[in-house]
Amino acid sequence: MSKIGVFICHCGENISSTVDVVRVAEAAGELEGVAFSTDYKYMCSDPGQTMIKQAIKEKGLTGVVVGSCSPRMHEPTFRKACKEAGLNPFMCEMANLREHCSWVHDKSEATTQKAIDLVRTLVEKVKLNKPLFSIKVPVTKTALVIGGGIAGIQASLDIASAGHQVILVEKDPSIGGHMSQLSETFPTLDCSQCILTPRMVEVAQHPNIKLLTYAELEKLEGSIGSFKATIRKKAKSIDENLCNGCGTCTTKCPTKKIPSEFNTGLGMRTAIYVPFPQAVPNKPVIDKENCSYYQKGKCKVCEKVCPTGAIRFDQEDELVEIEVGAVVIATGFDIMQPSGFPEYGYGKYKDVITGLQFERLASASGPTLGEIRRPSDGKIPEKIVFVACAGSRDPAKGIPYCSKICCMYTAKHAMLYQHKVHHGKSYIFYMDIRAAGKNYEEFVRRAIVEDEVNYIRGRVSKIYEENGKLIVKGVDTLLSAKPVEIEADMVVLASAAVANPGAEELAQKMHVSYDSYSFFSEAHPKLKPVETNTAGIFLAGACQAPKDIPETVAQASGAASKVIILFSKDELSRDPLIAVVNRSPAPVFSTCVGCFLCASACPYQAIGEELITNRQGKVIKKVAKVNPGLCQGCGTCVAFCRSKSIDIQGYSNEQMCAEVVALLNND
Amino acid sequence: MDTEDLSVKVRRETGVNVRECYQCGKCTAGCPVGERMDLRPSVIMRMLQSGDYASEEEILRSNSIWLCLTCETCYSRCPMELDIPKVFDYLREKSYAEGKVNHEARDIVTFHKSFLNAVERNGRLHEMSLILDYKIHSGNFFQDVTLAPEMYSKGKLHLLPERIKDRVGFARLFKDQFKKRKS
Amino acid sequence: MTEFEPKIIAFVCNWCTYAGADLTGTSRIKYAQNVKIIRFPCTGRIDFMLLLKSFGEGADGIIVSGCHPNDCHYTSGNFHARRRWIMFRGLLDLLGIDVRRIQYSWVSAAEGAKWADIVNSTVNTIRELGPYTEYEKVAGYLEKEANQ
Amino acid sequence: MKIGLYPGCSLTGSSREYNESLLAIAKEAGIELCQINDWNCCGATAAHNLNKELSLSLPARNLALAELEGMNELVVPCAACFNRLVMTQHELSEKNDLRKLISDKLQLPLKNEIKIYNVLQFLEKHIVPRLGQLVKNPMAFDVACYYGCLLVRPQNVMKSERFEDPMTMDVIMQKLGANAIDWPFKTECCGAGFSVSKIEIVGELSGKIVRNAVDHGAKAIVVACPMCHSNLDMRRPAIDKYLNMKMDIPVIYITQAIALAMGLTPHQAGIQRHFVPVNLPVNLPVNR
Repeated sequence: MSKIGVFICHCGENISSTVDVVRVAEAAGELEGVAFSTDYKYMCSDPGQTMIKQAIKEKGLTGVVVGSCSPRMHEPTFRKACKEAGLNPFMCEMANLREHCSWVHDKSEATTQKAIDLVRTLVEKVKLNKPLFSIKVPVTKTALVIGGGIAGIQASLDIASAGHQVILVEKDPSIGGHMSQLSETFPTLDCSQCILTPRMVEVAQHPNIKLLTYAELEKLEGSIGSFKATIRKKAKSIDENLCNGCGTCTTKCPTKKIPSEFNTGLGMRTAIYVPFPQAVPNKPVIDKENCSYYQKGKCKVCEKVCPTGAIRFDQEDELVEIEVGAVVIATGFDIMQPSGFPEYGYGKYKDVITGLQFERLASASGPTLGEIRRPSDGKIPEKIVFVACAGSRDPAKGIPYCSKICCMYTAKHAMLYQHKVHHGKSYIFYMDIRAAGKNYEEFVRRAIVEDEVNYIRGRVSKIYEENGKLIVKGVDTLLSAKPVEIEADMVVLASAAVANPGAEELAQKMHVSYDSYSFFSEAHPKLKPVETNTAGIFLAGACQAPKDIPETVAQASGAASKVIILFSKDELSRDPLIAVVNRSPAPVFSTCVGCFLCASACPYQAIGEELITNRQGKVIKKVAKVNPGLCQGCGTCVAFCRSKSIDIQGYSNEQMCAEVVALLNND
Repeated sequence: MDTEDLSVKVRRETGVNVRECYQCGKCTAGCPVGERMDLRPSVIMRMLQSGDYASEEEILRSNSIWLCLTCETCYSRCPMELDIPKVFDYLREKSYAEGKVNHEARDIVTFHKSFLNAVERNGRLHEMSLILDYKIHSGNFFQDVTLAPEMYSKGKLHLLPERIKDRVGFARLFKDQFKKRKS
Repeated sequence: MTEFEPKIIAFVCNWCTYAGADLTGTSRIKYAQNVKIIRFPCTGRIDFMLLLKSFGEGADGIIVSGCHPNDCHYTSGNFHARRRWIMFRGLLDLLGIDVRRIQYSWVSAAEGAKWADIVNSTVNTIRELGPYTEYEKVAGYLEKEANQ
Repeated sequence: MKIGLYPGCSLTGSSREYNESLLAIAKEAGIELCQINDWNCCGATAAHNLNKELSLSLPARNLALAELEGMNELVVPCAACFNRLVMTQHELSEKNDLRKLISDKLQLPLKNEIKIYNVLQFLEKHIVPRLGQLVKNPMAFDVACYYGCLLVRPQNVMKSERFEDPMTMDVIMQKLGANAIDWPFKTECCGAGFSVSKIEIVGELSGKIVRNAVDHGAKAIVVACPMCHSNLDMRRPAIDKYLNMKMDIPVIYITQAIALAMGLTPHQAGIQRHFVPVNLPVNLPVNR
């Protein structure tokens, strides 16, 4: 005979304001098998938990139902409390009276009645709960970091420095990401590459980091502590061990007119190429789409000139399988092409460029060696206009959210321009200046006051060319919306930061969730900003939402520390909510008939077969058997089983039925 | 007296919620007559948001609502896809109905009236009578004195109006409408 | 007489729809009290015996909701669920249960508003369909048999 | 082939050459355009400025009459009329009760399902496919195709993808052998309804358009809207006053361009009715 304790939480006023908690507690007290029932202001608080522990000890409770917030919030808390009171934690269940009741209904009889129903349902379930013991899984102390931008670099270095193995996967030929493309960085104006390249080299030289460039994640299986990742190493068409990075091939390659991705199309590269001089690794790859050998079948110049004979035209993509205990996603962001705004003339007028393109113009390693020269004729622009929110905060043609970094980099761009072109005039059309960050506001003020950048509050409606000038039709909303027309030599559009094109696909490969903009979702907006809702997979940087460098680095270290905490244990205990095949005494042994439909349905290949033998060792029955290490407890097998021989601990048919019956019979 | 905010009326009549406007000013920036307006489109949107009676009066008495050419440039570029021309149509109708038309817009409104008179008379527009009617009501007798004869000589003006047959049915469209408002 | 208040039971997966329904709460979006949630690890776990049982126990309508296709926390549970649901629909016809009494949907952890909409629309649908009494009739008949 | 035609007031008067040239090329292409019987004025700018109900009922009457005659395709050459008719159809299709109300007032049934074409859509569908054999006299020179507002905006109702940089007219002119220049004023406003009441505004707005076209080397401006035409052509004195220089670039309707390319005489195309003399850098067939 079960003795259930029911504990109803007011959650301050969150529940009690619409649910009559006292009545719920009373009603629960009258249920068969309930030995104790009460309500309290904050069950999750210390006194609240003590109350539960005492009741367990004094009343000798065999099960506990806490009617409070969502189990996704506090299930661990209360199960821990039960454990400390000597009750098996899996004998504790929660009725969700807040998210699923008090917060979604108005104060009424029906709301209280629903709360009572929910509690009764869980009471009936808990009666059928069985003590369970968590499963131990060994932790593979190797981390997989996806993406070699500053986020991935920082995370890798931190994890590696803590003495763990790291496999860093980067889809491009070199690590460095967007940061390596930037000129100077706000608010300190120190050169981006000067602070980044040492880190890149450190990654390359770190004994604990294995770097896989020009590679992408193909598949991810398993779970926290023991993932199995399959990585596709795209064919570089060179033997990395032989190549010494002398660069002869890249200088001799006859195909020289390919727009360089690194220089955002403002510069050209060859078909066999290293993205940029400071690339890590500093070894070339052959871009098959543009290589005349791969396309037309002749050339092979690189092969002829290579002193070490490292060129491998016959090289093919390679799939490598690796065991890892944790994953850090650091795949970064992308720039929205402003072609969706025909009124701005991007793509039509050469001298209308994006912010990222301006970074390359301003960068010492860029196509103009850091001189601000306009793409059309290489002239130095006398008048330059920056357009903020060119895509951001624009539900009609762009994205509704704020890209966060534009206000700062635009201020920086104007500043750099003024420093490089002293007599030049710069204008920034903006809606709001969002400079919340250490020394950010000061930075913007400096641009306005000292560098005399002209900030005009208003959006630009049209940009068109007239006798070699770009006419920018804007407005000054602070001068009773006075129309402003500027004859500019160059226009820079602060194009929006958006998720990477491949983000959704990647998320689905890893079973982590993503938002409507295809950014990866954190497990909790405030309290779990670096976790995903899949245990063992963490987030770093702009793959979660637009971020600047300091934030990205901070989050990367945060993700790294989460991984290190995970690796501080040799084994993890996992919830034992897994499938089991029933067993019964001879001569039946099990109702399982060995059809193995379950095995065919199992997404984890967790179901094998077991041979039952008699004393003589003769096989008399073949039944299904679940491998607790592999089973994740989805229960698909249970729904498939025709003889009802396989069941999920904690979600058994019996328990589910009891819930259904309890929930529906409230009169 | 009517205490309902003009913005509420606007929303009911046009479906446009002026609160969605975040004052980027793109409408004004692209407006072909923005320069000449006393209250520019974005300013009018802001004043509607304020819900302040004085501002609402100012809007209805403004020159801007009549200067608007309904070229729809603002609407086509508005990041919030707010149908400003539709709002202006409503404001014009209201301003006219309440006799609050700005004096500088007299000529424009006179022209519109003359136009509708001409249409009401014949069912189709007779440009000759339109011009005459307009001249009489606007008092700009000498405007385009050379134009009309030249048009005539090029066969672009008819002396006598074309008229539609179903005059009765057509008249119904004007009945207890625009005449009543005029009184 | 008082308006018919449908009894609706919702079988939802723990990872997407349960979390989505939590978000409905955190966003304070209101919906009808008629729907009560039972939590499952995955829609793939949902055994259609339970759906029949629910009708047997007096449910007027059922919601089954899980992760969007491809977003399943367990890779493919929701696909299995969908496939079996298609088969099950045929069975419902045989049993004479109006298919509209079961609302099958995807709600992700980010779709709090969508959950509220689904609940309310289902409640309205079931209101139109009226109470599900067929089973009770049969049950009543069986009792009579037994008593004789 | 028989297609409905709503000429609108200006095509019977100030811009009759538009009508004449349109009918002429339709005839050449073997297409019969038949006017809606007893059509009325669409109300133009005046109605939607002063009186919402009229701005709907006036166009609606024409739609109803067209339905009465069993037309399912209707060509509306005047961009202004086209805009009013399409806007009306759009609004009435969204608000069914309003449709009923108007229909009662008209005492005419109104299904509101007729397909409305502007001149460019009509040309694309019925004339362009036949152009191949019909072009006898290529318009081999630079032209600026000017669309104005009403053919492209509002884009959600007009279903125009390239509302900032439309190409339909350009494509047609290319087919006639012309070189359609790429210029930024294609869809700027010419001053539209102010041609009588605010001439100086028309002078400024149209002036900018004309200057930009000339700066880009255009030898003629091609239009598809009577209001644009009268503003750019008839109001040339105001334009010259604003630019304070004499502009002699001619303004022709797309239909006139096609007519001339088909080898029709300038007179058949109604060229003689223009205020700005039309001297094109091609030899046109002499009047018969």
